[in-house]
Amino acid sequence: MEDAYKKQIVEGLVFASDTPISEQKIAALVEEITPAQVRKVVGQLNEEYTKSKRSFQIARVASGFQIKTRKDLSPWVKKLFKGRIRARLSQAGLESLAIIVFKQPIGRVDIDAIRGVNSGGVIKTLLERNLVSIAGRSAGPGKPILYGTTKEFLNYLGVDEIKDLPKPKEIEEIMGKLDSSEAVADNILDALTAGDELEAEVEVVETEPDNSATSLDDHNDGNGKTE
Amino acid sequence: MEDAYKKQIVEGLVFASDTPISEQKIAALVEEITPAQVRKVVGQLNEEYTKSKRSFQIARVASGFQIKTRKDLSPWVKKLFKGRIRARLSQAGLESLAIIVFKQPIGRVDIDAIRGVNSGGVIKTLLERNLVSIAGRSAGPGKPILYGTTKEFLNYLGVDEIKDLPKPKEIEEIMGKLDSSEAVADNILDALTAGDELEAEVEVVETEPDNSATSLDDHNDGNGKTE
Amino acid sequence: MSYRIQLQNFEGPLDLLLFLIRKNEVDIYDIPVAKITGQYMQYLEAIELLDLDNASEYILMAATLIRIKAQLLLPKPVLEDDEEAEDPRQELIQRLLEYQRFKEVASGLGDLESESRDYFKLKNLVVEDEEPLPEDEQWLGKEDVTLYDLMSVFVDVLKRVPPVTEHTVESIPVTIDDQSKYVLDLLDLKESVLFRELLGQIKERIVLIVTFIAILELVRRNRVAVDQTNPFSEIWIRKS
Repeated sequence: MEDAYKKQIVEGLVFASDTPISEQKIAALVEEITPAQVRKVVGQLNEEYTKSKRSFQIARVASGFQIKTRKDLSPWVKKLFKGRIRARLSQAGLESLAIIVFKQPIGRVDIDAIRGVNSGGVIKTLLERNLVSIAGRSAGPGKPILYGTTKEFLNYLGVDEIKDLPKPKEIEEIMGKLDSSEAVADNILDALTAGDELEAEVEVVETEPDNSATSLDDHNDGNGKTE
Repeated sequence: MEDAYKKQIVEGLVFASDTPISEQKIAALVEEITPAQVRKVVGQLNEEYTKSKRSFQIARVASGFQIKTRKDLSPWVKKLFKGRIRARLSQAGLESLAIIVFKQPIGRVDIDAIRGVNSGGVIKTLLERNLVSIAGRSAGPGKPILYGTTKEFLNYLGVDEIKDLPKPKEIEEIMGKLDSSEAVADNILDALTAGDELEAEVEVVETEPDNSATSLDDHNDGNGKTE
Repeated sequence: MSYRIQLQNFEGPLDLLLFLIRKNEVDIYDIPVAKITGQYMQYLEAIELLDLDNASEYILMAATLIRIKAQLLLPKPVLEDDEEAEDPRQELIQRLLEYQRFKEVASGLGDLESESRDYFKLKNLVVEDEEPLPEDEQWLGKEDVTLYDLMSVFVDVLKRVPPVTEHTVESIPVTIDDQSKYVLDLLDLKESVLFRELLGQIKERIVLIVTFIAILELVRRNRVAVDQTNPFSEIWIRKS
């Protein structure tokens, strides 16, 4: 393998990796390259970037190499992200948010009841990050505050109006297995075989419960954390 | 602002953006740059990348620019993502996407009608992979949820706009094709004895239930978020 | 020679029909329904429908084919002048053509998918910043949380909700005989009782109902009589 090509592979791997990538990892992937060579090649690449005034460098962080945009460009990049919702949501945040999105308008007591834990702190964060807002007050005793999604967050989700959001029942329909019931198949079959003098003979043995019914559990595991 | 610096800003923004970024967006962020200049600069950058044998290019997808690694490096990157590369879409997934992209916004019932089968599970997979999304509600009875394709769909296929996709042919064109069709070479074909006789016998040996044949996609795994 | 037939190779009844039409090299606008139906049935018999997710759709199509076949066998209705009878196959043909159109698009999309799988996005990037954001305050990327993600979290949370609607149901042993005796015992003490007062003493709904039935039963057996002077006025119950 030519040195020039090695350099391209190293660069390509650093670019495409979804996490910082170490020289050991690269060497393990590409037999002809040693960790030392990786370090050397990265040095060469950075020199080339500087010379050709590229807007980035390969930086070394604890776990490996990573692409970093140049510091002097950060005002522009910041502008790019401006107006975006600032949030890396915790599992608790995500849960409360999901409840508010699909059950809005909803009060804190009901969110707590659904989650089984106090959600006060999480709701505060969601309010701060402009994901949810106060949507009114309940008519019930104490007139508790009700929460709903902000226009910005709906927009982020790609939904025009609250009424376009799927209702809990529709969510279950979408997320669940939507098999047309076996019973329907049987009925059609009965009607078919009974009324037919032509020649159709469709034989169907008793239908068994559908084994493919992937339960909702299969998706999205590893949640279950509460605050 | 110097042209050289403009180039660096454009490059930096294309690098930093996590989704394809359009020339309009860049022009909106950087006053001194026009959309036409962005396109010109991107062309220059790609030339420089080619000349200096960079491992990537700026590609135009989903109405914007995005960094992509060179095709010839894919064996190495695939090695990096081994076991984490998302499964390809199933035939059912592709069919449903074909219908949704050209009939959007469209409800599940209409997709089912065209395909002749229930598409609930497939739609769920497409939603999960963010290739389609909820695009509103029909005004019709029951106000069913309607689906449309996402930007990620264009991104996934590496296409700039919907008009760059293969279009549904006119009925006449399909007819021509069907008439001149060479019979599909399939061993299924051979299974029927010379198809002319009505009483053709089908010989079947060991039709064991083959659950594995249903594509992974439909009963989706919800794992590897990589591409 | 033996072959294995898998209907899993077909995406559904329309797909199977298109295959049969192509295989027989027949004109899609002039489908020989008897022949195609026969072959379609053979396929259905040959495979185990039970293994299929779409069994009902395959059967439904069989019914449709048989209906069309029957319609074709019936004498054509006599129509006015140049009015033409609609071909019973028409609707099916349109469906097949429509499906075929999208099947072709799907195959084109599949090609694009194959092609795009050799290109990788830049993912391993940090934006160097003078004052970096704290770890938990990064920008929410456009693909970080989708509506689908929220739906799936929502479903998960709902599944964890503890069942709050716990009712303890106690069976209340009460029979018509018991209540008949109760009414009669009361009437032994007093000559007549107000219907309102009689029922007013009873707390449980089921006992109320049973007592009412008991009174009706006693009236039927002529053991008690019911008096009411005016409509909506008090009802008295007495021994007859």
